[in-house]
Amino acid sequence: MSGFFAILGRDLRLARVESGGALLAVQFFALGILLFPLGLGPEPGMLSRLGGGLLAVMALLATLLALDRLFQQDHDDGTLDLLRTSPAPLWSVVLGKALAHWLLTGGPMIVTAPLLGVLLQMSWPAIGGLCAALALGTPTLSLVGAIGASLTIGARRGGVLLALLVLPLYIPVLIFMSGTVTAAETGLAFGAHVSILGAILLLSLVLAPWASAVALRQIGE
Amino acid sequence: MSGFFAILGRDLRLARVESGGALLAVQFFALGILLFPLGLGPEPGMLSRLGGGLLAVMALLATLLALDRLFQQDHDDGTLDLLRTSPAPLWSVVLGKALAHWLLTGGPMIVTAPLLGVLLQMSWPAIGGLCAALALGTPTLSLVGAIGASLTIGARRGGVLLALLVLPLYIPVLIFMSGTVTAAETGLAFGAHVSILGAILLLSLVLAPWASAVALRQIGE
Amino acid sequence: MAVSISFSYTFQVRGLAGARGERWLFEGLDLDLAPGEALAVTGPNGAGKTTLLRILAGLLPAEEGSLCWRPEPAEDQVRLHYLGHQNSVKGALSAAENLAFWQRLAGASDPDAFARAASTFALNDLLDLPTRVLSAGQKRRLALARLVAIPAPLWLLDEPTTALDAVSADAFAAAVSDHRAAGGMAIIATHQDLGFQPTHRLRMGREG
Amino acid sequence: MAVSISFSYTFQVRGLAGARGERWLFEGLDLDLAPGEALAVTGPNGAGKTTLLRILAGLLPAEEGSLCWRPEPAEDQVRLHYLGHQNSVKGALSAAENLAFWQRLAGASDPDAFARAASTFALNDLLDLPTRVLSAGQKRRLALARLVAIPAPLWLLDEPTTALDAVSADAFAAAVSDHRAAGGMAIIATHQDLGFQPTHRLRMGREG
Amino acid sequence: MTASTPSSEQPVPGVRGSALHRFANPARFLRLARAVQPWLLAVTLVSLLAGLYFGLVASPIDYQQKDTVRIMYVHVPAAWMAMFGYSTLAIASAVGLIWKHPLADLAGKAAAPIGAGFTIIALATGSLWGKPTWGTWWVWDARLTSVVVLLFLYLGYIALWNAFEQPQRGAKAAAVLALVGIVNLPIIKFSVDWWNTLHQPASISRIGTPAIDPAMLTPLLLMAVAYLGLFLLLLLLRMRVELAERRVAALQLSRSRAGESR
Ligand code: HEM
Ligand SMILES: Nc1ncnc2c1ncn2[C@@H]1O[C@H](COP(=O)(O)OP(=O)(O)OP(=O)(O)O)[C@@H](O)[C@H]1O
Ligand SMILES: Nc1ncnc2c1ncn2[C@@H]1O[C@H](COP(=O)(O)OP(=O)(O)OP(=O)(O)O)[C@@H](O)[C@H]1O
Ligand SMILES: [Mg+2]
Ligand SMILES: [Mg+2]
Repeated sequence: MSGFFAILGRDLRLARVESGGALLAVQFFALGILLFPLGLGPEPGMLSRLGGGLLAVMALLATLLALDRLFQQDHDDGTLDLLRTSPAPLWSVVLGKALAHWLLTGGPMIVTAPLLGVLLQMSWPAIGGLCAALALGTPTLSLVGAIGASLTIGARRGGVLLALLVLPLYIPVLIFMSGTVTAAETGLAFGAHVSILGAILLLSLVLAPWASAVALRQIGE
Repeated sequence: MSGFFAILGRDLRLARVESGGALLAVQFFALGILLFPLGLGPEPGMLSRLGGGLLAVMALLATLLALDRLFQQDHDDGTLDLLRTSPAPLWSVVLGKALAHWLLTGGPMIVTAPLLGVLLQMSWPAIGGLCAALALGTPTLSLVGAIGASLTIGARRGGVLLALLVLPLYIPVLIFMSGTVTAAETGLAFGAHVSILGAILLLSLVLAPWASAVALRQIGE
Repeated sequence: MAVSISFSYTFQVRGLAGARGERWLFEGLDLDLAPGEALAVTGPNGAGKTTLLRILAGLLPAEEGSLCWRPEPAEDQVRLHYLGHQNSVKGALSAAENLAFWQRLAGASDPDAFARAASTFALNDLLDLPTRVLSAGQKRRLALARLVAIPAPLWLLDEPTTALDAVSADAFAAAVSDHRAAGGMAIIATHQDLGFQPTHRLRMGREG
Repeated sequence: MAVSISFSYTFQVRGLAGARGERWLFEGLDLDLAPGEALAVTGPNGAGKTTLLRILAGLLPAEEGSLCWRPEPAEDQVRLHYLGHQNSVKGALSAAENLAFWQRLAGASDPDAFARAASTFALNDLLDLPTRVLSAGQKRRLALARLVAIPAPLWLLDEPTTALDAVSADAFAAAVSDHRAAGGMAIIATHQDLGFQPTHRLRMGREG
Repeated sequence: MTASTPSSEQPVPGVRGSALHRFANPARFLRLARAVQPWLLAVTLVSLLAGLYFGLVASPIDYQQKDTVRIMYVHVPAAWMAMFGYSTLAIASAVGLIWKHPLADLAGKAAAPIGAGFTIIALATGSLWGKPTWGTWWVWDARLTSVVVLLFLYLGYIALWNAFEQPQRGAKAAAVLALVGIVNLPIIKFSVDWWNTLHQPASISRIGTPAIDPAMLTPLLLMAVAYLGLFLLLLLLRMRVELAERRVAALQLSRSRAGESR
């Protein structure tokens, strides 16, 4: 696990040195949310109904935006050569990176989501459901994102290609996240949705490290 | 204008060589649109009402995503040193870059927007208004984006910081774009909105090249 | 090889001082370059060679001092080439496209100069390869070709011979002497023997 | 300076062939390295030196051939260091942080080795600066310090002395001889004189 | 120190993966392909004609859907092939990654556009059918959306193949994506059961006896056979084209090899 902790520590440190990347990701999340009332026109009733969905979608897009450089920078400055020649197993490296990414994006989002929910005048149960959904959903986003990021290393137009690859994989997560919120809103039991989210998370916990380790090993340049 | 055409040609060529960046940007635009119905739940009526706003917001975010590397890459590989030491005036360089960026993002979006509008079951007048809005709005997005991009060159966490700087500047554009759509939808004359969008465009045409030329000249590393 | 254009500028530096962060690297530096003169800048790592060159190129602000051209070059005249530690090459474009882009940017698209540059640095077999795949030395040669492809009175070169093999290093030396023969000036920072005699030497750094 | 760890591995290459894109660079290459041996790889630009080193490091697939360690190193043993044209340095982190990260990644966080590495390449004054601001040579020295900070039986170095001043070049030569004295092996691609006698020389490329 | 053991002899990572231009001779495959193709063609044509006849002429019209029900014979098999195509893609990718068999990579590359084509057909015919039956071209329910996702997975696979300098890199990256994307197949299949949607629940392909009039089932199955035949036919053709291109590349490489041998 030396790889895991080394990478985790370094990425968190990098984010801190590079002037609070974490904060910035959340600020983007928030700013995006504030855009919708502008774009959609301020009908309170509607916004409160849509709030959950909007927040879910924005969480997804913010994650995506922060994903962009997950491996690309390490590739460009040659650090990836180190990671690949070091005895640390690649899957542990990937896990470390994914966790760091989540701590810098998903985590802070979960904290700010309630606030934004209140701003959008969502009901309290809905907000509760939202937090549960984010808590189980965003780690999956980071893990799946790691797959996409490692697949697009050194690819032409990496940034947008990444989005193209990852968004479809995000869709199931999105569906169940917003499903959780609506269920919670309408007072239904949202246990089913939550447990599906949990299942997806477990699946990606197994799949992602393997998949992106394979992808990283394939790089030959 | 040697700078203008040199940069324009090169960036378009780069996009083409790098396996159809343009298409990918639009695909992101489209994918993003597909997300909302999932997040918001499939009520046809509601979607058709929101369609215009959603498309406007997504156009904005897609532009943003593609902005990321506008100058950063040139900075990282040292090309920016060339641009700054060459006799070509920097504002012409900026204009060239902005136009290239628009041809690769805004342009294709305008073409695909009607299709997505139909998918979201928007009314024809609304779709017409949308296209007009995009045609006048997206160039502004590219120009203003160029300012943000040149300000965040070499900045840590450039990607997300850029988003923060640019989004507020995008807000007026967004408001009037969706305003145009709603006006068109409700059969009102949307000339006013359109002419304001035009005015903003002219303003940014004057301001952006100057502003980001100044920003570029300030870089001292 | 006879180069068509010839220059007759002089470049003068007075009381130049450069600092990075909190560190004052050099001060009170005077330089005088006449047509055909070359200055070799040496010194230990971190002495300030790159800093000096970037200040002279106008890429970094100086703390004190002034630069002065005589006569003042025209607006659209390419005054100088700055070649740093980086090659400023676009990996996705072919070598030919890179070279052509530089010429167009400088507003000096001259096919003869292009051909001369390519042959000087033995790039003819590589012109159509995407630059990404070139070897380190080949990339450096492409970057050097810029100097020949676009005539400019002043060359500011930062360790130009990095990654070059013996043959290419000789080609570079020849290019410099052609440049000087045409009245060009050159300021070259290096740790290695350049393979030609500079008119002046500047040794930077305390340890020196 | 006495280095604690000592190695006794041999490294054998049989019938190795490497190609880039459609170009076949070398084939049927056999190498035998015994403890303490160093191989200098020379050849013109584009001969395939970098390609060879990256294949040996397992970063590039070979077209044919096999690599063989005797004895097979343990799973968690750092087999080799690959130092390419790039420095693999994080500009935002300080020199010390970079070095410490490399050690942690290799699972070999040894303070003595750290101190030895820093002093070998005269990094002590630079340890707290963000690497971004270091000069080219200083960055290269930091990259080289990795070799000393983390013991590994095989060094694969691609033009290690790039941008180094005379003093640092000597320090590098000394580090290599310490490494060899401890039974380490080294394969070094270069265009310059390394300042020490390699046991073997490999000249690549047709022109050679 | 332990004596050297032959077991410690290991091939360089990726040697066989990189053999993509000149791989283990495909002669056997080519022979097989040539042998099978005419039969495939025959089966495809026959079942297609029969299916069209029964489907468009000799089958009863649905008592409530009238003639629009006939879209089924185009739509359903297309949808099935869309999913079958992706399964092929995934299996080929797995084989390519695990056993590093270059032919598998090629199969994937060849299959992707065909599968994408069928997906588009399913989408188009589906929404054509949706207009009369649901009164709308498109709704955002799980089934339809997951099929759109399938389309984008195909597109992403194709994009990855072309996104890199070295073909083998693109092949591996795309293969990984294909394997990860498998999760979408069950979503498509069971979306109709998991979420209440406008779309038909499984009536033919469900376990047990199909709840559908045999007079409709026959042409449907015939069309399914025809589509399958078409898929395989195109697959073989595209693979042969790919192989031909590889051979050209191989020739170039060996020439440069000859040129460089000293
Ligand atoms: C764009 C819209 C549509 C899409 C993307 C779509 C997609 C699919 C897919 C993927 C399947 C295969 C499911 C499976 O094998 O389990 C399928 C089957 C089917 N579709 Fe659609 N469909 C669409 C519209 C429609 C419409 C409008 C109808 C008729 C009202 C329809 C009727 C059927 C039927 C009857 C089946 C066979 C179900 C079975 O027995 O498995 N579809 N469709
Ligand atoms: N922000 C800063 N704070 C402190 N020192 C700095 C800062 N930025 C740069 N330096 C120091 O200034 C010097 C920069 O020197 P420069 O890059 O010009 O060296 P050089 O002569 O080009 O060296 P080399 O031969 O290695 O290229 C280095 O010693 C570096 O450590
Ligand atoms: N895709 C490709 N198509 C054709 N040629 C290629 C391709 N990729 C690499 N090459 C060639 O292969 C060679 C790569 O060689 P390599 O980088 O190993 O050279 P090197 O010996 O390290 O040179 P240097 O001394 O300049 O570092 C170069 O000649 C390059 O032009
Ligand atoms: Mg320097
Ligand atoms: Mg090399």
